[in-house]
Amino acid sequence: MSPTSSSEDLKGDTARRKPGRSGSRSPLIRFLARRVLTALLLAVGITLVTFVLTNLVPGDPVSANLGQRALGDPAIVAQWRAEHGLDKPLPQQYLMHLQGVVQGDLGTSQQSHRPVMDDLAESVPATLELAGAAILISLVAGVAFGVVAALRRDRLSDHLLRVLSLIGISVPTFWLALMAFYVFFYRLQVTPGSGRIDPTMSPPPQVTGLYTIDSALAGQWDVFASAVGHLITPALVLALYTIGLLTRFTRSAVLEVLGQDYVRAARAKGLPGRVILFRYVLRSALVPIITVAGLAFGSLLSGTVLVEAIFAWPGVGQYAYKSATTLDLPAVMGVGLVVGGVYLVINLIVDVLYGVIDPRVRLQ
Amino acid sequence: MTLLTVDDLVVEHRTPGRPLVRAVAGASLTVAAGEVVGLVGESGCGKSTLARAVCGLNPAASGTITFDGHPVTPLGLRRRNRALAGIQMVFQDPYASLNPRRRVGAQIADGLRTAGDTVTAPADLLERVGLPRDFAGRHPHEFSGGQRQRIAIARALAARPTMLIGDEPISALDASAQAQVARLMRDLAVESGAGLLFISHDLSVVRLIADRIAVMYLGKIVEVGRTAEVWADPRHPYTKALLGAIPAPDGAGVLPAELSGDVPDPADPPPGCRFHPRCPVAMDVCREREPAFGPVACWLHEPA
Amino acid sequence: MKLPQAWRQPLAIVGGVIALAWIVIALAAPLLAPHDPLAQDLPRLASPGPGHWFGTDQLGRDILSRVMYGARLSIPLTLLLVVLSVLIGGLLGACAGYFGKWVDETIMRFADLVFAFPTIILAMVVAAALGASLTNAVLAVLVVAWPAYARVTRGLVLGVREREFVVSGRLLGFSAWRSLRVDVLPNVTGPILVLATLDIGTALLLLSGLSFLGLGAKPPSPEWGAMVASGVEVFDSWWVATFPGLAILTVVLAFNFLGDTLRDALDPRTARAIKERAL
Amino acid sequence: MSLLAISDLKVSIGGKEILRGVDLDLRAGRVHGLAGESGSGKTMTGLAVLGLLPHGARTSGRIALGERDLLAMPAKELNTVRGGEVAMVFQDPATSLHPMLSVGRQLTEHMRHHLGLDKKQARARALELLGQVRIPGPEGAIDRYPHQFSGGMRQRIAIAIALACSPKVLIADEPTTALDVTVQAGVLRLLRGLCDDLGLAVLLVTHDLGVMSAVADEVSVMKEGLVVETGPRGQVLRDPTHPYTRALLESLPGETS
Repeated sequence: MSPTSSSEDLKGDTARRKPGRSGSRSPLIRFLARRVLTALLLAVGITLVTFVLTNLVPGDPVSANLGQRALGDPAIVAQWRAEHGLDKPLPQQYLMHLQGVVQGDLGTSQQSHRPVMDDLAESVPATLELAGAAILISLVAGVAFGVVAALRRDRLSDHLLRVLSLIGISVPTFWLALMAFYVFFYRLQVTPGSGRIDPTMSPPPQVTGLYTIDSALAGQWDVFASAVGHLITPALVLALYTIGLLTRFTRSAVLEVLGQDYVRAARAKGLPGRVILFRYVLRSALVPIITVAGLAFGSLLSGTVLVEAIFAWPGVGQYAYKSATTLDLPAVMGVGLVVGGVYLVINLIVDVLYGVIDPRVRLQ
Repeated sequence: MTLLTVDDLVVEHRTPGRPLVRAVAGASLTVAAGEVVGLVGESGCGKSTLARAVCGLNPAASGTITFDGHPVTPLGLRRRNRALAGIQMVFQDPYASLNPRRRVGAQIADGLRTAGDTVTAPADLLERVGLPRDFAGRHPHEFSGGQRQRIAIARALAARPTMLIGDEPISALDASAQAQVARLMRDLAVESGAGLLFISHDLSVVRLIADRIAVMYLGKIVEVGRTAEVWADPRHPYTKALLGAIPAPDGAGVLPAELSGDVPDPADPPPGCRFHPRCPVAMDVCREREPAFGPVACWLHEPA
Repeated sequence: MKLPQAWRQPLAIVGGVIALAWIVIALAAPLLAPHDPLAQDLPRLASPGPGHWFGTDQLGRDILSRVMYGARLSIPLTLLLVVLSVLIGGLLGACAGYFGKWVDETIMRFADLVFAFPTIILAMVVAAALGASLTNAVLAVLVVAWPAYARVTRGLVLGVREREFVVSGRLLGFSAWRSLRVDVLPNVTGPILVLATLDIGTALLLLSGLSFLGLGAKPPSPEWGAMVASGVEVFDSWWVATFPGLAILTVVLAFNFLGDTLRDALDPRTARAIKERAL
Repeated sequence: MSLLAISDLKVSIGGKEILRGVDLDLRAGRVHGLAGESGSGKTMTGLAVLGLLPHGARTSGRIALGERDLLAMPAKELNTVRGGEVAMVFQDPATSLHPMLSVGRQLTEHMRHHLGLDKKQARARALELLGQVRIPGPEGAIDRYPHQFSGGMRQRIAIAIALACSPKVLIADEPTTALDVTVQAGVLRLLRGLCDDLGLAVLLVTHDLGVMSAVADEVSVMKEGLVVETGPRGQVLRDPTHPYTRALLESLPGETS
């Protein structure tokens, strides 16, 4: 059993902090520096995992990429392998890969014969737009529903929200996407079809890569309307799971905070219920909610693979699917790096938000 | 006969990203067989850390702990050294001190197995701590805090310890149960000829059962002495303040004496005597040099 | 835990009944199904009606029979998957939590890495690399599913390990294994079983998702995800995709109803620990 | 003069009777101690005054603040009494202050709400209060967060918050139980001083008869939801009439044992 301090001493450690000393040498910067460092280490780990995964598992990229006839010819196979650096020992291949990553070179896709970087530059903004819209919808709806359920605990609306949120986390995303497409586009024709904008329009001038923002920036309101129209159904489909998740979670987080001593103390001060809810309760509940929202973003990215397939959304999900099924190693590694990177950025954002919300984190 | 010797013990807590905390900063203490020593001090002073170190639960950064001639080694993943099985502990929280999934009798039997005792039944031990024999077949959730603490004592006693340690064993109990449980621990320990190290922040209870009292402040033992003597004539200013702060339930309406200031951060103790910033009689020497002597670690009581 | 009371909740009853019904369907599919799930002897793409209540697909197979036979594939595989994840993740997590130090570091950093990838993308890569088959899809989901259990178990073990009865057992001379077996594990199994119940739904969603992408079950096997995928090609014949999707939905919903009620029976802190880590 | 009179207060939660007819009388400038073991209902009595009982509690009887009955008061009106005329200090200052809001914020918001002060006035009053409860360096302290203070200082801050709107009645629920004895002494002195200087009527809920003896003027002893004995401090603690009070005193490790 490893040594641990007893609770008594831990209390002494935190409670007896001298006033003033914690404010020195910008702790927020140190806190961020530590986070970034951890993130970098994890980034190296991610490249390693994608590399190992794509190399050590059975499945030969050569057979996946060369035709049956070419496979019969050892010279062609050898040349292909040499061309893609596959004849070198694995550690060396990894170092080459890592070196490339640092220089912004992710290799050439064996499928599109274009630099993976270029492929990703096109597909990543599309997915970010979709996932970003979905997480926004989920946060607003999920937190609102959760708060309502907590405040109306054990009443009809609470029970109803519980069943609805459980349905939300139980619907297979790919099926829901298909159903939404069938009902709203094919049958009712109230939503536009697949893709990011009307096929007759040309994309707005690229600034962020997000069509909604770029078109608004350029003042092309017809494109903006089309982009929003195309975005709304897949984003809602994608968001349903996270809305359910966040509703359930917000409810329990808010209920937990409502039972805290400081909420009772705030009520004893005679503060109006609205102030207690927003200033005392939500502030505390936000910390666990943000944690879960960060994790939920990961599940959103998973969902994009399935949703993009139905709505023909030209994003990373589709790209990942194509490259995984063809064992396009450079592309798969590129995707792995990008999603791993997104995960790290989300983690970082979550950590910073902790610091913003909770002075104990900031002033530690 | 001295059973337990703690010599110049230092225990440090490391938490990543925080300064090193010396929870115990050079403490010495002995407990003899059949003797009851009360270790008192306020929260954060390191008394629990010292108790855990004696059980091998916290490793010593320096200094030694000797039990019955054997050095106390930290308890790692391996089975505890048999020679140290004579040290048993009763913990603070009665709701965590028993496994909720096992019957009380089975848990007491663990202690009997440690002692190699095949004759005694768990129910016999329940009887000794003043509980009905048929409690052995029940689960912990059926009992009150005081009853659980008695069962925890029975479990520890079953191992036939020669050194019993109580780490705030009564602080979670109702006032009326506190004195009873404390007396029970004393009686059972003394009866079996074992030593008892009783840790508490409640001086009035310790006074009731301890032969000797050790007073701890910020990782150091500042005064040791016979209970009656310390009570009647506390010599260290901190002991005086501590005794003076206990309000007596005499109905006289006397407000207890106030000790100014707060306990300093153990990660950053003041130089010189650790008590000097709060001491009403601090002298120049107190601010510079630490009084590294006993039984009263105070420059006013420097041995000749 | 007050399980008996939890089982009396309406949601738990509904969930239990649906789950039981599906298990019965899975067991008795050969007796219940009106047609051979593989036989292509009905009119193609017939809409739901007498003789084929859920309609037929583009090869003239009866969708109702295929949905029923699908339960024989999805339900046992999902259960197996969850059991394996609990065993692997739970054991690794328990070791990490109990033994600490480098054991903990190694296992948990590895789990972190798996967590850094969206589950389906990682599972997709694994499934693609192993080759598309239902068994490989199960393996792929296993790769991404164990870390959740490792994390939860580790957290719970860490919490229990410092509890005073565990320490006092060690002081009485318990070996690390005895302590783990007698004191620690029995006190963490309840929450883990609840998590497992909640996870059955997630596992089925993942597994059918992979099949939907063509990385799991191969035709002509009546796997629900693959059936939805075949419905994409003929989506104006809505029944082809709708009914297998509803099958997935009801099974997942049943286990989520059960798991959610069971979780409410746990104390709030444990419940939150489960919720946070189980994503 | 009686400021707050509780008569025949009954509280039940989920069909279980917690209080079975409690009578208490609080007077200006006096500390009324309420003693008893855990589960005796003493904390519930304090919470009932401010309408802070747990969800689903049923009450009957009368809690008269002057002419008004707090139990019969509409929620909105009760909210102006809470923190305004009747304030409360809780047991553990580590949990009763919001960890993420600055001391100044927690000190001023109810002042602004109840007294209609502007930001500047409220801050000035907050600084004055921090001085009054003897927090060193109020100007620096006001912008810090609860975790940056020791337990004793936090409880002083909680007392300052309670005093902010110049209440007439203060309910202190085990205000020193979570503190060390040397720190407890200071907080008790502070409470006694505030009671004398401001003419507060204080209801001091505590299980510690020593604390009771040090600051209370009158003492009531509760057992199983009933007040079994009430009287002046000296009489109740030295010459108790009820056997339960006697048993409580005898169980203490005092001179007699």
